[in-house]
Amino acid sequence: MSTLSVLAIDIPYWAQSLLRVLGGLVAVLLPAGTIVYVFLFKMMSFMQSRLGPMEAGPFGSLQLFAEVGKWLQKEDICPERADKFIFKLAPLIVLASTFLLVAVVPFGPDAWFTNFEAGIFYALAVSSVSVLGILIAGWASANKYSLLGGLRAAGQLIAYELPMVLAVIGVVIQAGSMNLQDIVVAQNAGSMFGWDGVGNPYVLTQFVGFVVFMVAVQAELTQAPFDMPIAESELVSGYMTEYSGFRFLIFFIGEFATAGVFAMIASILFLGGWGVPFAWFGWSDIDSIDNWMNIVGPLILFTKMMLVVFVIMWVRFSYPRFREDQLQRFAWKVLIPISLVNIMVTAILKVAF
Amino acid sequence: MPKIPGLFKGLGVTLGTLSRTVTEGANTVQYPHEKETPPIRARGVIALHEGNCTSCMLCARSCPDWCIYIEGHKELAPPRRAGGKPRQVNKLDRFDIDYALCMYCGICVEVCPFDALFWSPEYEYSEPRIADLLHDKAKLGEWMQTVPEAPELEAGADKKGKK
Amino acid sequence: MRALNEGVFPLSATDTETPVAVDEARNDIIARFTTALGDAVVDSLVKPGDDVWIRVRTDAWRATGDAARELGFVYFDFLSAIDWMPSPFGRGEDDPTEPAPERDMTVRQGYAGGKTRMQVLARVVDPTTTIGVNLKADVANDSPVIESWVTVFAGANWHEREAWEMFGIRFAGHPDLRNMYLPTDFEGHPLRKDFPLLARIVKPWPGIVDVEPMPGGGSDDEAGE
Amino acid sequence: MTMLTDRQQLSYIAAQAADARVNLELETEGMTLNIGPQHPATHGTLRIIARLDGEQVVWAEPSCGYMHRGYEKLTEVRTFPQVTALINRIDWLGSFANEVPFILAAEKLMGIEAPARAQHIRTILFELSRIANVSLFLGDLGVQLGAITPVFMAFRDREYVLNLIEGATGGRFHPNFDRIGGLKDDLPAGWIDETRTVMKKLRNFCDEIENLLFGNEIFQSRTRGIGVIPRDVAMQYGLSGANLRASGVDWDLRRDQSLPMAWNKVDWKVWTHNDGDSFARCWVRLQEVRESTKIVDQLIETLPAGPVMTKVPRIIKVPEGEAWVATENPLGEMGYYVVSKGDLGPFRVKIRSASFNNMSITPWLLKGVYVPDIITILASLYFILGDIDR
Repeated sequence: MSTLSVLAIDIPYWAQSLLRVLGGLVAVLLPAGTIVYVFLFKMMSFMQSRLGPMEAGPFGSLQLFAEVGKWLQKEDICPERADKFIFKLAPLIVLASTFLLVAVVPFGPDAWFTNFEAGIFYALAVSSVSVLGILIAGWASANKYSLLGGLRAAGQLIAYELPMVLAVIGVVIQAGSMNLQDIVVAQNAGSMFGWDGVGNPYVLTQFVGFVVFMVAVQAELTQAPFDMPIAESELVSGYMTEYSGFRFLIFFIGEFATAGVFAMIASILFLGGWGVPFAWFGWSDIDSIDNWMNIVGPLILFTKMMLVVFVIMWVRFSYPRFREDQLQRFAWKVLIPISLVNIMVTAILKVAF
Repeated sequence: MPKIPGLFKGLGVTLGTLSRTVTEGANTVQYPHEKETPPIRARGVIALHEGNCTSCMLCARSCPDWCIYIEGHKELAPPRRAGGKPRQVNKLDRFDIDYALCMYCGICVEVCPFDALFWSPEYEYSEPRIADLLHDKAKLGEWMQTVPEAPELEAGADKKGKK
Repeated sequence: MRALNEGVFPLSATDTETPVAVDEARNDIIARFTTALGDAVVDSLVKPGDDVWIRVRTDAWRATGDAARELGFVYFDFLSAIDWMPSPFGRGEDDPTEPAPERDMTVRQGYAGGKTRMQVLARVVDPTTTIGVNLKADVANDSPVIESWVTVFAGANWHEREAWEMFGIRFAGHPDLRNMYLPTDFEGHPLRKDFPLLARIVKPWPGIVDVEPMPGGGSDDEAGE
Repeated sequence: MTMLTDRQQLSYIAAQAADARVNLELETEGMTLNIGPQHPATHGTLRIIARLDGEQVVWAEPSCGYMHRGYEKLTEVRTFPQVTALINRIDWLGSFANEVPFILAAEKLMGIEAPARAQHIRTILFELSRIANVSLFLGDLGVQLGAITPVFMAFRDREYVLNLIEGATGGRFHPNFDRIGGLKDDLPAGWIDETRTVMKKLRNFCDEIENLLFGNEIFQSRTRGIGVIPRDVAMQYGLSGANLRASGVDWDLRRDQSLPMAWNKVDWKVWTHNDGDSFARCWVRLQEVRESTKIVDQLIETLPAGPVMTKVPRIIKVPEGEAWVATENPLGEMGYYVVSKGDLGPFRVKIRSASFNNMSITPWLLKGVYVPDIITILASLYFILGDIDR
């Protein structure tokens, strides 16, 4: 099965690959653009009693294109003492991690790029690649602020990798699979302690895991209150300080695209992914689902993603930031013990029921 | 370990502002499309009533920034009453204010003994080049039309106390 | 010295609303300083209900600081200097085409007198009574040196650096006497009166009356009717 | 050395140890981080040179002068009315408050006093500029600590106050409304009603900031215990305003000084805090805004009728003498030591600005803190660069 088999047409492999690449671009850029417009431009403005961009297009809806155009024309500055090759490579690594991440996200019963058995394992592994990009961006910039930012990012992202993985383990135990598609099906077709009215979205049964996962996502995305690597009032954008023009744009897209993809993964793991429990229409497993779910599924997933991103951004616009050592303490002394206890409880309950 | 209420209150404040902005509108003024009227007393720009100026140099002398340039010469004007002697008046040749230097303190307006200088709330007179901010008496005279009447005073004010 | 944590200050604003002819509290301050410093107190002045000035000998400046602390004046307000020489440039409003006008260049010191052109001025406050005292000391004309207060009031550090760069008064014992504001290689001491204010020299004053006389007319340059 | 407190000695030893550790064991050098002159945390052009061991500050020293405008020199060539226009610009956020002590000093030398109505309006405008100034601080505090929303709320509500100031004086930022012997003009009609509604909005703003920022546990963990200034050190460095009151010193020049102003005619409270840390400083400022709104509310109700200007000669010559007047400005104690020689202009004006003293403590205070704490401490000390550099 592939993305296209739903349309029941045979197309050559190269065309399939091309379509997959295009699909990947859409799956990354569309959420990123929507998030930037809806949350960064508009929601943030409304939370601050202002209107946000209003001039480009109706209600500033074309502002994003204006921004992209602006960034593209800007000079691509490379500091003289920077390690030029690595410096230029870093944003691409960050963006690549986002594209690799979206590859395992299922958008519908058959709408996926690849159906990977160890999907969540792969996703968590690939998401860490962006750390590498951030670290080398900070190091290669030949700027003390960037260096501090890069090092903070490395420390922070590694510290939050662990609670994230541990939070996911609870879901994996409950679903009995690491395949994201299976996790979606398990949630929608499952039942909670014998009651199957809304299926079994793990946000209810794995609430602790969900909270830990969201906190870890917030940190992984370096959004406030965990934005010390960027910390515009201390480190003047941290590892991004020296970037300009389209390289900065790539970081910018990467930031919000990753937010979108992580929100998708969060909604897949905890909110039932592309399915709506009460609209499961009597399907019992993945093979019996009607084809039109492949069109509606992505929309449902998109809606859930927007909900999750709303929470992420809401927190971002409301909270001040932690200090680096407080963040580490929070990760190691609070989040990790909590998620370990969560795993134990989940395992015991799994065996018991 | 953070207590929950403080964190949630903060979220409540931002969400409250969000809903207020959506329902009641934002506080922003979309400037080129809609304009705020400045208060009557706003010190926007200095307007010159040329007829009143006697080029006595008081304003140029009291300007802290030395941004007023006045040149003039003396002239004979026709007598006020028929059969009277021709009057000697100071005729203004040049009255420039360099708004690039001006710090809008209003001392010149205050010291003018002949009511030749006024404050106007007009504010849209930016120039692309800083040298263009040196405005001559023709331009300063145009702003006379925008000078408002002095506002009514608050209750209890003593008009005599005003200089 | 009264303990600070006694809290509310006894002197409320209403107590001193009417200036009294004799200010007991401030006269007492002078007496206390004289007791502590002996003949180092050269001169003093009290404006009843307002303020008090004490001038001390230059070599007793540091001792004055210590005495002030002992006497309860623990709040350091500021430290600066005054150059009493009248400015040879006036207000820079002279006609450059005319010869420079004659100016009275006699040096007259202010309250509590003085002998030299420059004086150091500091103000310390007793937080329990909120009464402050202005302390002055002469510094020699040719090589202005005075003891530093850094070991008395840590906050004097920046003030002395400022006084050093602005007046060229050297503070003996200051750990780090370098320029506060100006570049390291700046020459001159800007707040000395003989340092010209360039902005007033490069541009002639526009207030010089230059109304041309009427051809063949009178020579009066009075403006107006 | 008498000036060294225990804490200072400890941090000195720690600094030495840090240096030794850096240089010998790890064989790496400490890093010198140059914060500013263009940096979002420095409110302008302050530069802080910090020597770091990792993220810990071993030694830090502010370097001022990037905006030094030489006001003390400029005042010597200006007349008294011209100086008033100039000193507006020292602390540009609370500019009306800058004029008042200078005018009071000149009035003291001339032996005149403004009429009661002028004193009232002066006090109202003084408190309004305090509100405008400190409300921006409350918003900016959020930005320094990473919360972006409060600053927009601060700008939103400060706008109302600035509109009030502009409506009365004509200038939003630089009113130049104070004259020797009174005020330039009386209040325009309708101003008092507007003030009443604005003060309500400002109190609401204070509640919002308290919920959004001060109640936030992250904010508290960032500010509590950071940059503690003990009472005696605060006195030695001549700290003033909220910085001094946050160290437990109950001192407010508005209350403890007899000036021809209207503060002692109304009922308000001086807030102090015993902790002396960054949180205490911010908290005291928040309470001060509330008190200021109360002062304004009471004063507009009791505004006496009468003239706003006493009789002064048209050309003001101030008699010979020296006068020192300080007021409790938004940033702290701002004083002018005015020396007059009976001329049109002052002979010498020593401007004692609050931020200069408040910042002089930073080399002592910044030792041993982390880089993010530099920002917290600078934000909580609250300086305006024009007030340091003058």
